[in-house]
Amino acid sequence: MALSSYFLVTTDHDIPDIRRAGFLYLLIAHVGAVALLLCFGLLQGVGQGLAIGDYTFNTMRLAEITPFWASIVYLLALFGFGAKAGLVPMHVWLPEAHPAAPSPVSALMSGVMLKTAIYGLLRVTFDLLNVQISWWGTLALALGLLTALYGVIFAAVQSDMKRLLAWSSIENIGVILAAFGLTLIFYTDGKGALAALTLTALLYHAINHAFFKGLLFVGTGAVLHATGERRMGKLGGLLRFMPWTGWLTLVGALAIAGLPPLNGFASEWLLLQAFLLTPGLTQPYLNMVIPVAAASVALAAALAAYVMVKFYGVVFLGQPRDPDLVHARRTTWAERLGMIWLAAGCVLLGLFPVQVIDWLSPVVRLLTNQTLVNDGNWLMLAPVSAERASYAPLIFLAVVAAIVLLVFFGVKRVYHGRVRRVDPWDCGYPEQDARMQDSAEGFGQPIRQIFEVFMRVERETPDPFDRKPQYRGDSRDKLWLLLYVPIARLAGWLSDQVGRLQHGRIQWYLIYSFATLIFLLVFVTR
Amino acid sequence: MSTGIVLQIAQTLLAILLAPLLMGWVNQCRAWLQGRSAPPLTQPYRMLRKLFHKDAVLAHDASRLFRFAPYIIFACMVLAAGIVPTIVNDLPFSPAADVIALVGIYALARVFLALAAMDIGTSFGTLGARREMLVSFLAEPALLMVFFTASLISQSTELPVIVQTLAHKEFAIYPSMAFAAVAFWMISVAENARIPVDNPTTHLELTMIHEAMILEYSARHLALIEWAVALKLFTYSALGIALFVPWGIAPRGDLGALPLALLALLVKMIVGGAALSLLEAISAKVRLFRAPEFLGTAFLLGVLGMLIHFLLEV
Amino acid sequence: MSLTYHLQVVNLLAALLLLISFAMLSQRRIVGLVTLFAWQGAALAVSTALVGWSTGQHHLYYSAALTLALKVIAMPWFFYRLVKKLDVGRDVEPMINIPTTMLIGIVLVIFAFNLALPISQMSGTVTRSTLGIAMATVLLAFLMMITRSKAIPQVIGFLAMENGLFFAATSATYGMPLVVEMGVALDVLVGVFVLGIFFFQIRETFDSLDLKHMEKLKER
Amino acid sequence: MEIYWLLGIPLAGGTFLALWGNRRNAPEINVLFSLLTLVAAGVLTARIVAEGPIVVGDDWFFIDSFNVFLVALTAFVAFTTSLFSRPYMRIEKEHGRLTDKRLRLYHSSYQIFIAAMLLALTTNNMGILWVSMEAATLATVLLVSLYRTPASLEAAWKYFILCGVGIAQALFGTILLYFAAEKVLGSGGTALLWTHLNAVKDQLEPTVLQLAFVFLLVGYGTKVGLAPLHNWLPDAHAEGPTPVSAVLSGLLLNVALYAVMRSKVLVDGALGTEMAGSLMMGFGLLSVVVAAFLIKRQTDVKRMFAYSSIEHMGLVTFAFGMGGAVASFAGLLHMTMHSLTKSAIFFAVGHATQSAGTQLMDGIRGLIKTNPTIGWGLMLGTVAILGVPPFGVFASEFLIITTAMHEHPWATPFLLIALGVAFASIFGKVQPMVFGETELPKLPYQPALAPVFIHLGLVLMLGLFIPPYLALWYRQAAALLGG
Repeated sequence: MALSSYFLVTTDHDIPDIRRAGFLYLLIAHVGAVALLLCFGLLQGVGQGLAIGDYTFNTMRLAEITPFWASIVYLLALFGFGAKAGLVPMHVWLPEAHPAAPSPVSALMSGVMLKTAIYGLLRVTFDLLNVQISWWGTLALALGLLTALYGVIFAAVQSDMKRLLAWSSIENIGVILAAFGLTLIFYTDGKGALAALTLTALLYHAINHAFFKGLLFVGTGAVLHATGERRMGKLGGLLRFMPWTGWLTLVGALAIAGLPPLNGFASEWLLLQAFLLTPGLTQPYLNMVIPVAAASVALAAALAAYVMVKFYGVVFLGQPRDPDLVHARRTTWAERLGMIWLAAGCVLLGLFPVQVIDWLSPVVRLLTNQTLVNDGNWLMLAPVSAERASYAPLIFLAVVAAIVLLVFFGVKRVYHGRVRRVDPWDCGYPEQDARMQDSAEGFGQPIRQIFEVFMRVERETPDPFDRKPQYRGDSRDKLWLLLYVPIARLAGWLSDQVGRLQHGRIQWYLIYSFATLIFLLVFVTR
Repeated sequence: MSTGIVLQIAQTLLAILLAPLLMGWVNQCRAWLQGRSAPPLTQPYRMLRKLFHKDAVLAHDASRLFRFAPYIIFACMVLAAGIVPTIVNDLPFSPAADVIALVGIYALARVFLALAAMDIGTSFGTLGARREMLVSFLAEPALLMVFFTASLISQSTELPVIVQTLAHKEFAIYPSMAFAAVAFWMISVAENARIPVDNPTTHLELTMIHEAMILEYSARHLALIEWAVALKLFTYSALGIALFVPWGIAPRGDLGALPLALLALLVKMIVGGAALSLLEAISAKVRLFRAPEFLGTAFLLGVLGMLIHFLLEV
Repeated sequence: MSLTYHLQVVNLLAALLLLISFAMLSQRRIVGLVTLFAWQGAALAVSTALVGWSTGQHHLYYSAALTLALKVIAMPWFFYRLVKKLDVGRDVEPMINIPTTMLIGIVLVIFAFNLALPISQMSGTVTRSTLGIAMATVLLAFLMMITRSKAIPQVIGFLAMENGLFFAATSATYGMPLVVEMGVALDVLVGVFVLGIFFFQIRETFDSLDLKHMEKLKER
Repeated sequence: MEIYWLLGIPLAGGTFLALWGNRRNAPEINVLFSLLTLVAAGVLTARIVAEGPIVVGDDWFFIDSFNVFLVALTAFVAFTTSLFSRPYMRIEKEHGRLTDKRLRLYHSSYQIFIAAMLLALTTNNMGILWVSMEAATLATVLLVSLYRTPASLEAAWKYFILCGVGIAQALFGTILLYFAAEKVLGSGGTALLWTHLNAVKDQLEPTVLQLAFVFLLVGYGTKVGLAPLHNWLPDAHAEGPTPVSAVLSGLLLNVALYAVMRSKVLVDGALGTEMAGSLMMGFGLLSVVVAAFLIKRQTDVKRMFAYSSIEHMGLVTFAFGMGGAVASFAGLLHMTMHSLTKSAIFFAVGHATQSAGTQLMDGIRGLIKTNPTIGWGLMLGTVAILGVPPFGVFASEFLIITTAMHEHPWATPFLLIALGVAFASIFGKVQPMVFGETELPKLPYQPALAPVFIHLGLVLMLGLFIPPYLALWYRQAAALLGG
């Protein structure tokens, strides 16, 4: 899988950045794959003595495994699948590889490939391992939340459409992983019903993410196709030139921002409910900490809204920042159909959560031996009890639609529907032009300012007398600098040290040989 | 059931009608406190009427999004008003959305407003949208924290159940709610574009947030937005009441308690509005980049409230 | 156990072998080195023949003859010619000074004896104690290869090592199977032939047989 | 009978080619002899598979599943390499780097080298094993310096001296082995025959054997290229002609490791301890780590892949050192995979360097544009050698690491780090060579890349599916190694 996606990522291999992305991707995917294999190897081997097994899930399930080895297996699985899914700090490949790949591939990678990692993690932890230990869940929860926040913060400061979406994928994976951690916590605590709830939320969100992220990537692809531009600072006002793409992408943007009544909200709602149910846990410490963790999920969701306003507003609204955009090519029907069905998915998944949960219940039962019982009717989602919490998206939509129509026609009837078209108001500053709108960097600036600790910011501020002022601000991932660069440096240093061994003089080589011989002779006869 | 529906519609309509009044009252109080001669209490109604009568003025490039946003925002606020109990608790509509969904409703309205503000492509619109989202990304989780504290006490995220627990079960003092209350006040101030985060009367580009977003709106669109703003203030007040001083809200099916509930609402709103204007009058607007600090404090207070709940109340 | 005279002579020759090794370690001139190498070969041949005679292992005579032909006559002659032809009879500068080398050498000898002691005691052959000397010779030759920075001394060190091995094979074990010995001898012969070609190639390319010119391939 | 054909054909080939000289058909004759050798090896293999281990020629030759698999592999790679060397050497001659005289040397030495390796593999006599190893070294020394450049001379010199000294240690080890065996088997011819030794291995004197093993390990280990005895290897691989690099890397290292393994079986039997295995694991691990870090700093493509050979031989040594059925199986599999893949890589690299006119990786760019087959060959070979699934190297590496994880968990971090470093380094360097913009010219002759894809195809096939008879064969061999 890694190899084929590597070749997909490097389709345009002429561009060095893309090659770099492909390399990074293959490297991390490979390291992750090795971890996974070790994990499966252990699962396979521990119970069986050591033989070349058949590596089927059945044999693995039968393996009797001690908690220590189970923990190793779990950590390997978390690392391996985490690397594939883009878990912080193994996420660095994702914002490079997703933008590098052609849009349909990005959509596929984001929508499907990241999910297979989640699938694997679930499979190993719940199905294949016979033991589950509660700190595993806490670890996954913590990492998940970190990933979610990290992802969304960086999404907010991106100025490239696809990079923004890639970072947003990291956020969503973080949320899913946090849900995974919570499921595990509930499960190890013997709270099967709650585990089922959380797991449902997890699966729901995973499906949702495939739809809205797919929609956004396809939409981005359409824009890219039409304009040849992915820097948001060169786009703008595309809703007017590409209405289909514009409106359909709006659905995706609203869904990913977690707004009711679309699907993103439904799964986040379920997840938040799960967070609020932790007081049932037997460990007092977790009891207290986990609702606070919910705050991070909430923060991530709110920031996601920020990101999406930025994304949609800068790309589709406002004035075109480049006069050529007026000629933006319209989309083909194939593209439209692709977007329509994804958008329809977003809407339907949002409106019929009860049905979705029904579909998911076999999976949930398989993994946790419990199903989520809906206390409400087909309209109303009430996972624990109707007393506890409920949400009815269809009613929600119906009321909003009714009020909108009522007010619209009411106002028209009672007053009038007259409209005059004028120039926008210039606030007393004449000669406004499209360049005066907020750029993508500008829109992200507050977030950058608040979360500057996580980033290394590179700025180029223009000279006041510059005739053609250019501003460039770039926010780099500090983890890259703090984690990966030191590792690379350490490897370089070590390799320099080792390199000294090989310094060309045959006498030295003979000395190595001699010393080895003497050493071994002393060693064996000691 | 049918009484329920009638009451539901009545309560929602009442909220829609009373909302500008609350706005007027706050403005009046503020004028008094600033030593100005106050506008009449009905000033907001007059303004709405005037705006509805005018011809809408739209920029050439305004899209449908721009034109429909006010309706959606207004509808969202009406929906919120239908969910938050003001005089009667546990109305048939309330299970459609719990507190988390309520936060979602506010978020939906806000996102539409922000998108609409960016639609024309003037520098002020985007500036306002950006600032609004900046304020909201902290306010929203803080609000959730406040709700979480309340729902941990009442074991539910349904507003009727929360109100029921707080108002109609035996009286208990919840220290966590004190923290939540302070946090909630700070959030309301921010969310309703009041001092010290925003100034509803300013049009200075350095300071304005909400006003910057609606600069391009006129006539009926502006009227709807203004009305929605009033409704937002009203629903926030009602939320505050429901969470922190719920006494007086009529339980379901108790029609006899209605007049008292209405009275209680009026009194609470009058006191609340006065308190809001007082606090506004004595505080100074903070710099924009202080706003995250302000809201961060609110967020922390919400989290603290929740922790205190675990320490003292479990 | 008292040894027969000829075995005492073998032991004496073994001591001589070791002595020659030390002498080679301290020899500065290439021509001297070649001479010493020839002497070492001679001692080896004599000891091999003696062992063969005293133990009745007659195939050792072939080995002795081979040694005599190759290591006492052919190779020294070849090296003398080479030195003359390439004009490299000058002094060799060892990497480490001679006294230090000698000290290290003595330590090595003690080490080799220690190593060989437990083995010699369990040996069935009468010439068992020579194993330690053979090992010492090998190690000393190794040391010599390390300390010399010219091509020819290095090769002579290599061949001296071969001598030590051969001595181990003949005296300690009464000789390896003949086929093996033949094979070894053939390899040595071919090796020296290849070396000869090499010297000319190196000389042609680098204009010198100094190994200092051959330190280009390394990690930079 | 097959055995005489097997050894006789390349020997005859060497003689014939030395006499025939580099006339027009010399490369084709080279290919023909290699093919005949391959056929002989095939027949022999078939017989062993059918009949089990045999001892022939008055106990002089002994063939069991372990060495017959290496015989088959050797004959196969030798054949494909001869196919590759035909156009390669032609282009080299075109470029004026080689003369007829040297090509004559090349062709005859090539055949002799193959003969020596096959003899080393099939002989039953530890002494002859030594002799043929030395012969294999001698046959390749002059091949390494074939170009007569200063660098190639230096490399050959180092190769000669270091391997010579190394192999002298091995001779001492062999003498010690004989010394111990003589007491049990009596002096004379039989005391060095492996089958006889194997039968009485538990009676051999342990003190002597452990010393013997040290000498044998250091000696043959030098030829395997185990760190820190590996120093000759990158030089010799980088400076010699590419076909020579391919056979050195793909075959000679295997044969040397084969010698170590034969010794290990005896020593294990005599000692009854893990000593030999532990030493091998230590060497293996050290080689993997050292090589991985050295790979990182390479600028010369052949040198880089030479270090990669050290890394993989280290891995195999480590696997054999661990012992046990799975690890030995994995080691054998890895040996096969490495031979096939590495020689394929060298084929591709050879043409790549020819087309770029340099071995420096900075000078090789965008192969996929000008010479797509070379580019793809190099790319696929690289991903295969790096252990990316679904190639076979992956399967064997996986087995090795899993076993290590079980039995020696302390070693796994080192292995993983080393493999990670090697992965990052090699891939990071090969990628720009294959992709990107370029101004490289096309080659004057059509490169022979069929061998590359045959090898990679085999590696791919074995990664996806190991035929049952092959698996059985490996298992038998693994059992022989003390599984």
